[in-house]
Amino acid sequence: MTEIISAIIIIVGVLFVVIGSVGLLRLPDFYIRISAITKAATMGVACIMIGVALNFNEISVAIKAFGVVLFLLITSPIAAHIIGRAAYDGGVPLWKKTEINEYEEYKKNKLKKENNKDSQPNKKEE
Amino acid sequence: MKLLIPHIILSIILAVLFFNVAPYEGSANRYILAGIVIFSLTWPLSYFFSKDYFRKLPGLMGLIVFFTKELIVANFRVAYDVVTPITYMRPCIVALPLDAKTDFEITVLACMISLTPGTLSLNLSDDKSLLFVHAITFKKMDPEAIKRDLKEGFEKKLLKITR
Amino acid sequence: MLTTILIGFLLAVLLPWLYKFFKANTGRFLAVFPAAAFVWFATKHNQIAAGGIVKEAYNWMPGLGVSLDFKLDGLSLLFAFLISGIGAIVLLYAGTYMKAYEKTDRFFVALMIFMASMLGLVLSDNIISLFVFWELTSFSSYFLIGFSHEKEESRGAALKALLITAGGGLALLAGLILLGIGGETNTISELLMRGDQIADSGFLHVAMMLIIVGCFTKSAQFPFHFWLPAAMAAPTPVSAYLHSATMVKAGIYLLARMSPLFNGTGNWNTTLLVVGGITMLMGASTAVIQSDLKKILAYTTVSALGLLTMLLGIGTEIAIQAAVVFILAHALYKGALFLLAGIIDHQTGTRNIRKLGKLFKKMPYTGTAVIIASLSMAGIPPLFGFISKELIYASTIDMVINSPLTTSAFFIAGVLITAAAGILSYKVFFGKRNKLESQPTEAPFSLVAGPLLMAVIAVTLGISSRFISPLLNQASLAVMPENIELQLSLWHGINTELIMSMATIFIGYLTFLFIYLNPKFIASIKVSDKIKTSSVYDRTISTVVEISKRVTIIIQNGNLRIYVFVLIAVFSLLSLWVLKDFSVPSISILWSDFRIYDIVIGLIMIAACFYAVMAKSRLLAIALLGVVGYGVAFIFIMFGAPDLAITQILIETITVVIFVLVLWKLPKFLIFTESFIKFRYFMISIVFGGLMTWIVMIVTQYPLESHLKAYFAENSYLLAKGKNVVNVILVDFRSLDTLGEMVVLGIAAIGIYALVKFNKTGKKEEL
Amino acid sequence: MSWYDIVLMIALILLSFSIILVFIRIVLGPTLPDRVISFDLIGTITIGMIAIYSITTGVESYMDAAIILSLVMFLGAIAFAYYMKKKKL
Amino acid sequence: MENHILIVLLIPLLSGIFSLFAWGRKQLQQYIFLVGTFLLIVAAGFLLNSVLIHEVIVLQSAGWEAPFGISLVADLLSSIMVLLAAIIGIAVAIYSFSEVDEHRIQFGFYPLMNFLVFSVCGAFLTGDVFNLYVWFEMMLISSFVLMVLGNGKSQVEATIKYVTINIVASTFFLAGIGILYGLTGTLNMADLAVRLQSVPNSSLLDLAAIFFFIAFGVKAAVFPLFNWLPASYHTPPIAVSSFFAGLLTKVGVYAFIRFFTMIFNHESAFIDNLLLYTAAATMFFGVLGAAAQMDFRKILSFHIISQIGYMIMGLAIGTKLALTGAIFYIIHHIIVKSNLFLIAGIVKKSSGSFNLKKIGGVYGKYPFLAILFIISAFSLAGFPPLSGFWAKLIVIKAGLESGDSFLVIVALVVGFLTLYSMTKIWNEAFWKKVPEEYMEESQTKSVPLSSIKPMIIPVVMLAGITLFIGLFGESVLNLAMMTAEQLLNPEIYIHAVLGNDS
Amino acid sequence: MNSTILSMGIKLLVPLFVIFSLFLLFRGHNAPGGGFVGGLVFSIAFSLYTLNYGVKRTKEKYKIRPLKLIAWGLLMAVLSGLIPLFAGESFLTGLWHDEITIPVLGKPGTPILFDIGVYLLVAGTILSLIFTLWEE
Amino acid sequence: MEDILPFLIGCLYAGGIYLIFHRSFVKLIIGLIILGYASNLFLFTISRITRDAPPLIPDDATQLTETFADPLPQALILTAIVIGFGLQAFAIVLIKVGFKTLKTDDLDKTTSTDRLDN
Ligand code: NA
Ligand code: NA
Repeated sequence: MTEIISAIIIIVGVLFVVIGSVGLLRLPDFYIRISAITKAATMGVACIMIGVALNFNEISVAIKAFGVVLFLLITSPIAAHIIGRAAYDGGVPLWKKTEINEYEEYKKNKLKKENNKDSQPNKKEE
Repeated sequence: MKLLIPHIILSIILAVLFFNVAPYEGSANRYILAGIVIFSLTWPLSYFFSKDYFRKLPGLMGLIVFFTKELIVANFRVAYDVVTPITYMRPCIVALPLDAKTDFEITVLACMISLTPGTLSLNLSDDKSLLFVHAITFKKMDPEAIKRDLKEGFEKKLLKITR
Repeated sequence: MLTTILIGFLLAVLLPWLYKFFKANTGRFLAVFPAAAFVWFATKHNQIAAGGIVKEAYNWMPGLGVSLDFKLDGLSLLFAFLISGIGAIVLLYAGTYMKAYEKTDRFFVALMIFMASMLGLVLSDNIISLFVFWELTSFSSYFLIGFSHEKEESRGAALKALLITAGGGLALLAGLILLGIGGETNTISELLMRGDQIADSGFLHVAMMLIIVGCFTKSAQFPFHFWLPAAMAAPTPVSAYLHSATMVKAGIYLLARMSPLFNGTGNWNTTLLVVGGITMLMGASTAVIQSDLKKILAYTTVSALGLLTMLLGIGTEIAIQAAVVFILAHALYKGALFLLAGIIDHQTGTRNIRKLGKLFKKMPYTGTAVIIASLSMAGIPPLFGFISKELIYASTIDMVINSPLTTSAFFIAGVLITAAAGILSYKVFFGKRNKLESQPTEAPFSLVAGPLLMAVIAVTLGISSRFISPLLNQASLAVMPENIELQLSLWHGINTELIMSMATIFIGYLTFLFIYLNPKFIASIKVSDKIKTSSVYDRTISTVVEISKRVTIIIQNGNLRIYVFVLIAVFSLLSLWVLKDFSVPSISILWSDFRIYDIVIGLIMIAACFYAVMAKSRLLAIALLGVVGYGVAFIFIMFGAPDLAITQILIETITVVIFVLVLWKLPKFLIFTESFIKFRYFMISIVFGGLMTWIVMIVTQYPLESHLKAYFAENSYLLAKGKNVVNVILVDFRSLDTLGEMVVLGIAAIGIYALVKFNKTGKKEEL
Repeated sequence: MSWYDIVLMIALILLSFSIILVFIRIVLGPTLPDRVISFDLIGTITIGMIAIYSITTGVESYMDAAIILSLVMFLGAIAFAYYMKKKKL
Repeated sequence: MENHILIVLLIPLLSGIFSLFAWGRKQLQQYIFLVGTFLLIVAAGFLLNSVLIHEVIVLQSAGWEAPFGISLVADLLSSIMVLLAAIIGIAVAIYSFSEVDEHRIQFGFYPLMNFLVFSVCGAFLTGDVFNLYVWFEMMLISSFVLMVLGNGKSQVEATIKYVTINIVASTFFLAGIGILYGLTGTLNMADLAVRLQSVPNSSLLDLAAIFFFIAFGVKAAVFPLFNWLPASYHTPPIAVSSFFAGLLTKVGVYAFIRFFTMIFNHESAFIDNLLLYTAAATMFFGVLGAAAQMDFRKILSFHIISQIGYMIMGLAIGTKLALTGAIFYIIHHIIVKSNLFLIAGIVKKSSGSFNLKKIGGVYGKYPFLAILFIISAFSLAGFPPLSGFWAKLIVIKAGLESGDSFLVIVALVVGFLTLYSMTKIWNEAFWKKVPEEYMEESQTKSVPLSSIKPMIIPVVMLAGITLFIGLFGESVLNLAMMTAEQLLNPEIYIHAVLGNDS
Repeated sequence: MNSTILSMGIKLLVPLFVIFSLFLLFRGHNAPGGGFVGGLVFSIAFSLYTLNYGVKRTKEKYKIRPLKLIAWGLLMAVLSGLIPLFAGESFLTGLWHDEITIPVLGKPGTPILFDIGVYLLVAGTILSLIFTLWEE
Repeated sequence: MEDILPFLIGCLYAGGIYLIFHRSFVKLIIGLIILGYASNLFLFTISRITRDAPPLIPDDATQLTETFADPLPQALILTAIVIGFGLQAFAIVLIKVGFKTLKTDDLDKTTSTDRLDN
């Protein structure tokens, strides 16, 4: 029974990963790829881990599997955030169909404010 | 002490659980493993449960269930969209006004948003009042709906247990 | 004998201190040493003259058969007398003469070393210790010739002398070693008796030629003669000492010493005759057209050395006797002449005979000495030179073959030398004088005394030659053991020799007149100087340097890629050479164990490697590198190496991190197009990779039973208390490796810190 | 081979093919962040593969490699972000 | 007795660690290095003494019997090498006090030197091929850092070349170890020597030997793998180059001798010819480079190569006398070459440049220094009665005895060119006057010798050793002969390492 | 890097990494891991911290001196090798105390000490690399 | 995998060396690292490989029995990886410093230390 369940879970996880990989190739811009895909893979790996834990049926393996999932859950969103932010700040273009961009507005406003501040000299950069 | 056992009661519970569940022969490894597990779990969790943890436990469970559900649903949706033509996809970047105040709350929220396929926490405003989220919608563009979903879903449930 | 030599060396070593004490009198003080040695040798004279031998032996490097064996026989004693006697005179002379120079202590150091080693050379009875002293004479003469080292000419001359003599020395060394191997001993006196054994070993002829080369360089035989005239850059006492009595005669000495072994075998006689003849004629003819007093002497010396070589080449009893006698005669007159030339130079400020003349009235003692020495050189009775000339002619008449040729050669040389003697004596002291800068005056007695003494000896020996003949007889016996006894006398009755001598003097006089009266014609001949062997030497040296430069620029071209290319090419060629014995192993994929993801992973790694090669973006290359690294980790997983996989993953990531931290400062990959060269590199890479594949296949087709593997499996837990065998090996079985690895890491950390943070501002930054 | 083994084999094959897909994205780029996330994804997929592999062989200690990989990938990602920030792309 | 080996290794290691703790404290670090090298000499002397008594001393590290753990083995060759390392170590230590600048010391010069000495000693003493690899790598990394320390332009460029070629060579070393293990399943040198005899195909041994030939050939700088050496040895401070010049290449030669007398001692025309032609070409091309150069240190660097050729020649001929010659050569060359580098440094300090064209007049100014140079230079050129003469004599005699006349001719020609290039240095730096056009430069860049007097001490010491070996070389000769005998009878070594059941 | 989210994440992760690294260190004798891997994981934690906050702050907060870690690591490894000498054993021989079993640490033995040395040294090395290469 | 490993090793060797033959510093160092992989795998493969049997003694045993991978090459490779890492890290930083001081990334232009000065 556990074998069947674990097999199903593993296959589901693997499919997530495969779909994520296909998506990585197909999706139109970097931001869509990162927001849609890397998470799919995390999800997929989490499934695989559960499958593995089930299959071994041992607490130590379960703990390890759990550890992997925990780490991935903590780290992959943070990594995605930090890379996405760096990409945006570095000027990686958005897909042409990206319609609303409230971040860009915010940045423009911020820049304006800073320029006003900078009219007093000697307070640039860090 | 706080450094080693961030949360005493939780730790004891976990220890008891562990030693009952783990059928381990190796003497040293068992203790080490127990220590690791206990620490690894209580350390992050101690941020959630500053106090009143019995009251908050159901909330936590609820959050986990909700989050898992969202995760799976969103994953399937993305999976579907990946294998079908992508022309209907409409991405946008929205500014999510935050009620979450502490760094921990913001981080957990941002992570959960990022973990859900289709949304990504891109950045935080300098005063930590806005979270910029890159989101993918389909067919119809409605930024307010996205914000509402996020606030009602993740943030509300999160704040319930952290406060 | 060792004591004598050692005292000489010791004096050389102590000289800086002695010099502080004796200052200007150092030369005179030092002269005590050779004088004492002379006396010591004199006490042995009777014993040796009676046919006795004095021997000493000390161990030096017994393991190599090297010992300080000394043997005093007639030949050695003759040379020892010359070295110590003339040495004493030269030191006395130098004591005064060198006052004009600075830092004369260095001069005396070299001179003492020279003197001591020269003694060692003629006394040695061991081929290696002989060679040691031989090289020491080259070494010290290098410093003597280069004494005025601030002049380029001096340096060049010194170098010339050193390179030629030491170069010949290398040949000599090989020859001597061969002799030693062939004769199974290093003792000269024994070797001389083992001619047959050496001949059997097959080394005799090679050794002979090598030794001949060594001797020829030292004794300035054609074509190596040119260093000697150049060496005239040295201060006069040096010239006198080196070029009259001693160093140049070292070659003659060794040829004579080895004569018993080689005489009559192979090309010994022909070589010596021909080369000696050429040298003699070339030296004599060059001498007469020189204008520099010392050059004239130098070339006459070359001629005399050629003559001696010829005599040894003739190799008959009488020729050997003639050689021995001539050695003494030549040393006496030539030594005196060099010293006198130095005096003339010293007093007049020039050595150019075109400028010199009519000096006799101003410098009567010098003049007298020069005239006597010159007459001896010209072979005019009753001087000792005459006796030797008689013997020389006798030896050629006595010859079996080649007689007319040799005789005429001797005759021509004799004529030319006589002419040169005329120039030296008549032109300088009675001839026309051109403008001289200073008014010449007679030299102080301390300068003239020495040469005058030698001149006197030349006369005395000529008249009472019987006095010296026992020693000379023993000397010639040493060269030719079954010799008839030598009887020296001025008068043998009217015979061919006498007639020839007289003819020589007469025609020599005519030649002198011709030269004296036609200075312009002589000067015009000088142009031919350009095609001398010395310019061959210069060209050889510059060619060698040029070739070295070209070769070095090709080999050491500075391009790292080519260095690596060479390395890989060498490896590939060598392995191909060895692998040609092996067949290409058949590739058999075990379908039962076939796993498609293996192939996929392998292909991905290959593709990643390929794209890393092609990548235009650095970060792409690094990411691909990471992919390869993860692939390697997965392979480790597959084959049961979790520790390795973990380490690989960690290291891989940290490497990527380091790359990333470092690389953002670097430029993009530059794209260099060089398709042809690229092809070469591509091919060698493919060959190299293919070879490694092949090697893996070859080695793995043999079974392997590792007893280490079994031992670790058995004892890892029981003895070393660990269940992770790999870790147990790391921290226990092979913990020393791990300790080393730790040090490597620590050093790498320090190194990176130093690389990045090194600054010369002195700003401290703690690590 | 049991059906379970076959399932695992298929899983491994699928995962390795998805690595190929991601690999193509690495090579194509076009932007640096694309490559970075692709690299990250390869790491993630490798974690999955290692996990499945440890089932097929029954060696649980391979899971340790999976844990470590999940740890260090984060460091890699942060480092790449640092690079992008410094380089301003 | 076994612990003599341990002490020899512990002294530099602990000195290194202590000077890490004393980071940035110049005087303390200098003191540690000096005391360390001094103690090392004493310890190495004791080690040599015990080896003379007991023939081969084995320390089984971590207490595991021979093929299973790592054996540290001291035979005559290795203990002689260790002693030489210690001598050069102390010479460099004293020299560095005056030469190495404050900044380099701030950035770890002394810890690195200690670890370098450590690695060199380890390489000499190990009896395990992989352990030898570890020592080699330690030696490499510390020499990399020492070479680049200071970040001068030419230093960096040189180090890039040095690093690249040496890392590539290390790959070959590792692969070679792989082949040996793949053939025999063991790593212990003695065990390998035994087990390789049962390898089915002796061409496999030739194959493995190629890998080590490349690996050690690069380290020892033989033709045509030497390029990294003249590209780099002239760039770091003299104290460093001197140590490198004397010892590092000799570690390669040591490894050559060790491997080709013990491990690859099967009958193989291929290996014999390989060594033979390598020796000839190394001698020849090395000296050509020396003849071409005009930089004091570059001439010396190229000479290292050509002299390595003589050592390989001894190994290639392979008779007892030849090996004696090779070992005598190593001893002589380590002392002399280090000393020449040290002298070059003093000349540079007192004349302002290493370029022979720009300097001159040292003989006039500093006759004592000149004498020290003469002793070393003429020894290098093989002039009697200095140490180099005996070395050359033995090798040539061995060559003539075994009929390798081709090698002998090359050796003689090379000897001649060596003399030429040594006298070139003498002529230019010592005899000639400083050229007018460089007078000013020379005066501004130079310091009077009296201000750097301590630098002379090690030079005098090493020149004294050279003279001693030359004049009283019998003891060294005997030592070299005994060493050669030991090398030709590896059974003693093997028996000592593996115990009775070999 | 100035990101609240990252900072918080790192704050959460650093203790986990440290504990995990110790876990790897001590169990290394019996399962994959050991001083080397442990040291690497330890250093990764602080590398993350450094990448985010900079060298100065890391040094201030954690009082880490990589050089000292390296030196102590080496010294510890050497000491673990010297201890057996006093028991009359060879250098680096593993000495185990069979009777005592310390909870968590297992049986005490010099190889454990050696592994701790490795751990410290590796941690020091990687940290010194990161500290050196990090630039504002 | 056993059958394709030699080919993989050959490819890695070829790729690593070919990268060194490019003129860029950065490619040089990447080449060196790939060579490192190649030689580690070479050592791994040539000392024979065993699939799926790590040399870990099970909890209930005191010895390794049946088939297991040879632990010794693993330990060697581990050491080699770590040492290689030290050298490579140094080399990476060295090329950075090299670029900074030499102002070029081109190996063909860094030939000054070998130049004849005369
Ligand atoms: Na070297
Ligand atoms: Na370890």
